Amino acid sequence: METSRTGWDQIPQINRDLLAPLQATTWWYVILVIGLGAGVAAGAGAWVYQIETGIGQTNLHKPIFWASYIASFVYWIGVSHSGTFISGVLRLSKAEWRRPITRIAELMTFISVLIATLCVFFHLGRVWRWYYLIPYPNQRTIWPDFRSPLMWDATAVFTYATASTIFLYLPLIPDFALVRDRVSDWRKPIYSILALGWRGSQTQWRALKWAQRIITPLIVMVMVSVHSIVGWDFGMALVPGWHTSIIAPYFVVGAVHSGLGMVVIAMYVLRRTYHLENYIRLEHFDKMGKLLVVTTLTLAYLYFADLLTTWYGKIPAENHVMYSMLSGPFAPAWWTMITMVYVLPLFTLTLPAFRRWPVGVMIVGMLINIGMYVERMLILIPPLVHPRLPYEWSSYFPSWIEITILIGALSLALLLYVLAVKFVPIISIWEEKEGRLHGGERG
Amino acid sequence: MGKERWTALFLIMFTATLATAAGLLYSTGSADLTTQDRQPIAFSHQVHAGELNISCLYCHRYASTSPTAAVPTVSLCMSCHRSMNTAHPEVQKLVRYWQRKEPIPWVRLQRLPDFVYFTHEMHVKGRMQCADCHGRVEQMHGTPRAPTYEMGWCLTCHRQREASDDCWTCHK
Amino acid sequence: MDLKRRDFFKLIGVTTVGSALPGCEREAHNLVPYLLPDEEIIPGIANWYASYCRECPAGCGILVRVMEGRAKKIEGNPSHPLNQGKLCARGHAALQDLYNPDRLRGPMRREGPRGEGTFRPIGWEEAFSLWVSQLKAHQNRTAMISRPVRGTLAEIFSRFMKAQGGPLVLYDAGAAVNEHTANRANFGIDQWPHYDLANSTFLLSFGTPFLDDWLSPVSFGAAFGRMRQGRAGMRGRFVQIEPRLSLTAASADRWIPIRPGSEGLLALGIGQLILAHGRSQVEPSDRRKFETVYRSHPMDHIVQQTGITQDEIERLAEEFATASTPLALGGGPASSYTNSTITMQLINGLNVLVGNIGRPGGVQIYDGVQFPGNDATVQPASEQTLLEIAQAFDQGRYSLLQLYQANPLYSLPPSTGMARLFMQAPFIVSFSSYLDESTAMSDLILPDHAPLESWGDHPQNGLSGNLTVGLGQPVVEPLYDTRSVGDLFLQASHHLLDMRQDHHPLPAHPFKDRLQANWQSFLADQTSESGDTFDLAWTCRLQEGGWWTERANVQSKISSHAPSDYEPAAFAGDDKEYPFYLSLFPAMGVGRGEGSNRPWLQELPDTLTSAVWGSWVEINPKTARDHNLRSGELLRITSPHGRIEVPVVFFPGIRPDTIALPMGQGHWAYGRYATGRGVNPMSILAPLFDTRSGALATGATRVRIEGTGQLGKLALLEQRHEDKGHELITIGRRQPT
Amino acid sequence: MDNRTHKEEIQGTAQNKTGSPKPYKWELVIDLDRCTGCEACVVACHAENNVRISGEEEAAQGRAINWIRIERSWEGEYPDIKATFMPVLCQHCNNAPCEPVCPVYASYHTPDGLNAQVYNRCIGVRYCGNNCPYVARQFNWFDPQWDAPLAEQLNPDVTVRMNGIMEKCTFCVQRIRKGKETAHQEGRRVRDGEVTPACVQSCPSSALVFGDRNDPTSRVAKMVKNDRRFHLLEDLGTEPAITYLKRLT
Repeated sequence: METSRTGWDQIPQINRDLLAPLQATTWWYVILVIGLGAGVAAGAGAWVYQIETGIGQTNLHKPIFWASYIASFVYWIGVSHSGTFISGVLRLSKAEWRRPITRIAELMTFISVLIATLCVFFHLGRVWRWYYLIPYPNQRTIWPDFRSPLMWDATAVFTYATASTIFLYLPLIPDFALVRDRVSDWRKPIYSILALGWRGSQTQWRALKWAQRIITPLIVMVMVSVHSIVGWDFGMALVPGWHTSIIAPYFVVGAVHSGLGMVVIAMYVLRRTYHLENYIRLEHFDKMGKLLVVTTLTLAYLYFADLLTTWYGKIPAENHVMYSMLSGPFAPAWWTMITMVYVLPLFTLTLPAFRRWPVGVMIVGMLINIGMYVERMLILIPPLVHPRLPYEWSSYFPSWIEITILIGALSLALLLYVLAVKFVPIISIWEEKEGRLHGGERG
Repeated sequence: MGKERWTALFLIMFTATLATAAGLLYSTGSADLTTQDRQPIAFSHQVHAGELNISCLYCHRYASTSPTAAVPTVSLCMSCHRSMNTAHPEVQKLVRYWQRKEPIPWVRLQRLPDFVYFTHEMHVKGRMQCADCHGRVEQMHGTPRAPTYEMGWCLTCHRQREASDDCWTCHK
Repeated sequence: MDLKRRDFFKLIGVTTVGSALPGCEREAHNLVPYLLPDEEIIPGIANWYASYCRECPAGCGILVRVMEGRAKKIEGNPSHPLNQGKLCARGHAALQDLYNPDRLRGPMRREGPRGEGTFRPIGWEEAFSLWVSQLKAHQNRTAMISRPVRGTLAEIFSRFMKAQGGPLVLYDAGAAVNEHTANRANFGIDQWPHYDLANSTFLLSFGTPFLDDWLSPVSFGAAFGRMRQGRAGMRGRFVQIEPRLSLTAASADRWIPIRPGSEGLLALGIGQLILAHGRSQVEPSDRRKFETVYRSHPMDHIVQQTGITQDEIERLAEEFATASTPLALGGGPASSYTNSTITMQLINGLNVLVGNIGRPGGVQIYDGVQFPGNDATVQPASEQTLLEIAQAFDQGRYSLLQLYQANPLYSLPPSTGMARLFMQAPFIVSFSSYLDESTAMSDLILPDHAPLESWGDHPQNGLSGNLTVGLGQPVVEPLYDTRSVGDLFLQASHHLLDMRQDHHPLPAHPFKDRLQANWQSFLADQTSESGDTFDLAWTCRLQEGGWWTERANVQSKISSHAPSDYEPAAFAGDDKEYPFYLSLFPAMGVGRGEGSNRPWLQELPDTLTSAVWGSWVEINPKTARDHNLRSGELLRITSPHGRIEVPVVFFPGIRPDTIALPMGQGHWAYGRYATGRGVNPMSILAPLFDTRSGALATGATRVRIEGTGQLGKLALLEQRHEDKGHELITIGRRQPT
Repeated sequence: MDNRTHKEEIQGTAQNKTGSPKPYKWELVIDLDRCTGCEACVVACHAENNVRISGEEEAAQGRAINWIRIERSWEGEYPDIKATFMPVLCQHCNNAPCEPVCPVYASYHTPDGLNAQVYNRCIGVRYCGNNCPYVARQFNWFDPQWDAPLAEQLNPDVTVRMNGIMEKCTFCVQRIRKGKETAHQEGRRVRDGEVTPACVQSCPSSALVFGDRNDPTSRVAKMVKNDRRFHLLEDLGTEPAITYLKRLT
């Protein structure tokens, strides 16, 4: 009773706080958008140039046929696992504290899947023939080859994209309705369309709840399958260092790892910018910190298992790959990766005090993401550099075109996110209220 | 009421676009869509192959021995037209080419992409009629427009006749 | 009725090119039919024309695939006895001579100062009359340097020059002059014997690069294949002796890194042992002479000089003497010193000692085919002969220089002062197809047709074991406004006739008629062709690409003279200041520079280093470590005569006291693919020559090396830089059973 | 009935006098004891198959395209050092790792047991390149260029590969095609030695031998029984169509 009355009193406050971003626009916001826009433009330009002149603008060469673009694809797919994991898994496990951060994460999922798909297109040699990948009836009566892991991948990513869009959209409906009723300018029609005539009636609520109950377990399954398949792109290949059965679970956990890291960053930034201290509370950083410790340990375990097997097996081809990382030319990158992804998180996030220090957690999140990106590169490059016929051994570092395009992709991701913040309530208002009112029995 | 109309309109538009997209995708291929170019001489297959009933292989004589059927040499045209129908303005064009010792720049209509290997020899020897692919030219005025030699079009025939449908039979 | 086929080719060119270009959409839209039907040409059907390869003096038989008037592919002529249907990399690349973008399109005349390389295109009438006037002006004061030619063209050249009054020098940097001189000394022959590799059971090769570029690499390659695996239950053994493990040595069973210049001594030592063990097969009459020569140096001296242990030498002697059909060959590095002719004689002597002259699997000597332009007068000359010509120009004895596809300015070291000739010669006429270094210095250029556009014949100069005359016909119409050098010479001699009443002038027929006439008289003598009319015979010869017999009748008895006394090799630069031997070898494909304007050959990876498109220096890894050099680092190589900088390649197959460089790069003219690429090692060679033959001693210069610290530019196809991963690929070898 | 034989002859399965009902199975034998590393095969291949001229820059980047390359490996230390040569080209594996991974069927297996690459189908995902343990697959990083008039030499039977697609050795399929057409017209099977790829044809020492493995009388069928035989990376189970014969000493 007590809580509930106070709960009711808070509602206007909540509305005011959480709708604030949609109403006011500051000058630095505009600058930020312009800056990111420039980044995107640069990337686009570079991409057009690459298509015009040839994929040779990259530093790829025989036998390194895959590199930074595919690594980025894997990375972004990884990031996309944040949303599905946090809201999906936490919803399933009815973790109450998830409420303020689900939206942040789901938005991230939605955007990074788009970027990941984009990376595939950067990579294609004849991107203008991309539609050969679609299984559509054609007069040639030729179909894609579903024996190829890439087709599994295409299917999985497509499913994942659609699913996560729905997953993002469902809980948005009541909030869109809320906004629709609050705004009076040109945005009103848009919101009213998006709100699908939400009135908040009992039936509508029940429908929404049902929909969520159905989609949530599904999306979690899709999430696991997607990154397993991404892992299998490598695992199915003969390439020494790729051809291991542990790669699928390893990829999934790795994805969640970087995903959580990314969410932590977003949490911190949004909290600072929009003064959401009483929504995104220290408790959340603490919980995220704990989650990160879990993923770190799991990931470390899988990685160790893989290393040990390779080391003990002493299969020459695989040994060369491993030692090129432990002590060879890739050692600097590898040790940086180890420190950023495993060592630092473990030594910081295990301290309760540290977990309640947002800046610190945010920084660790950044380190993890940088580390994981390096790790993606290390999964690709060293094995490809050491094919079984040593005559072709080689080396690789991305070219300026590659870097520009990838920075463009990153800016695009950020830009979309920044714009989204202006458009959707960044914290699920109704879920927040729900949580405050009922302590989430319904949740 | 008005709302429903809008929804209906929207649905129609939506399906229409989908259909168009699908159709476009379906038909994408190596289609040679060059339109009827004007030939330097208004040669008529109807007259030669139809009325005069000259066999295709008389002029396109390499069709049975070579991958390319080839257009007849000017001297071959002249072998008849030195005497025949010399008054005709188009024939006089021909004669002028001959006197200038210039080959006739016929406009190419039957074209295949460079990555396709096609040999007339095997098809003619495979008991196929010219008309099977080139249509009934003896009934066509001017230069016959070929069917757009789509891969699907070739495949249909290959499958009917149980000829090889291995990619490397026709792709090089 | 006489539309030139050439015009037609011009027209149809549009379509052929168009359809070939990438992005298949941009096809040429016009079909150009023949004006006159040409029985030879069916659109879409390939014609095959027989000819012979003019890329090197060997003259393999080739078949050229021609479609719609364009040469598409060259293949070996299976019925030709020399190459038996096989063809080497350079032979294939002849197409890129025909279609080379840098070929000269027509006659040109120099503008501006000589050496600046600015030329003005002129008409043939002007060009020809200018040339003739020069010939008249420089009567009896003309010299001609040509690439080695044989057959009718050779006959025309020599007779023309005889009439004009002046020497004709046939020069090719690759012509094995020392070996040739030695053969003349030992066996008194001017044409090559047939080295019957295929049937020998033990091959003792002193550096002979018979699988790289020696005499006829294709025929030797075929023979090598048969020697190894061609005989049931019998696999010939093969030992290669040279300071650097060459491509040929890579195929040997054993490679013996001998000290440069001491090859002769080793041969001497082996002969000594053979004589000592009473295994020699020479007649008692000659025996004495052989013993005096081969016993002239004590064994310990030999061991100390060659750096080869006595056991090793005895083992070699044992293997060589006891083999059923042994064969000793000498050439390449062993033939690149001041004492090489004698070395070659000593090696020939080994063959005489074991009595394999005229035997199967041995050295088979026979009389060459009786054909015009196949006599002693058309033997390649040495570098020294060229320098004598140059001196004659200095002294004003000669004043008109004619160049035919020879490039002495590039292939002779600057230290020899060859450049002076090109500075001082009052007038230089070149018939080359490219603006190579020498042609760029000329005053008048009358470009010849490409080989594939022109007639020619090639009486085989030994080697194949058959009597062979190759016959070459134009397989495509000339692309450009060029003229057959044969026609030019015949015409010119006609113009000069009035002032000549002397020795048998040449009639003014076109070259083809002359050639045909030669063949008519030649075939008339051949019993094989008697009966059928010449026209029939001629067509058959054209179709087959020449004339050849089953086997030449090999002389079993030949009086072979003993080698001359051994003399040690002389080197430029003392071994304190210049501690390293310098060993030059013709680069894969580009050879001594003739091939460096062919993209295919530039891109042909050197098999041992996988290097393409450039020069490098090969160093023993140990030496490199001692001088702490990185792989790929620019190395400064200094000789008494100059200095060059070349990127380092670690090469485990070379003596630590020797460094090796490929020839063929470092052109400063000769087209877009060759110019300004790599370095020309000739630029640091000393003017040292073989004492007997006068051939340039390319191995007689000593050098010192120092690292420069900065990385050089060199593309290696083998990308592995860290020396790891050997265990990954286990090709494995099997000990012979 | 008539059509059946038509089809079967084209696929080389005619029941005719020469008899064998099997399809063709093209294989290559490389005798390392004969190979001298002269690389005639390399240029022959370039000339026959319109292989691009990569130029120095691309070669330096590891992008030079050679359908056949000769791998040299050193064994031992100076002075007892040996160099061995091994021609490496597409092994036309019977169980090819590059085939199933292609999402668009650009890489597939022909009825003759050839490992085909259909250029106009390829979209350049390059998975096949990664998955080929022999690094035999070559990628076109740019459009090829020939300074005029070098393009006059291009072989009309082989298409020119554009920027962005994978290419590799085809065993000179254009020659095989021609051979089969002739045989088909004469109602017989392709004779041994009637079809030879450019590399085999040029090889001076006859280290390369090509033929139909399913024709028991062919040289290849006999040579693969040689006791010096081995396959490259045999333990991967790719079942290459190329058999190497070990070098002696």
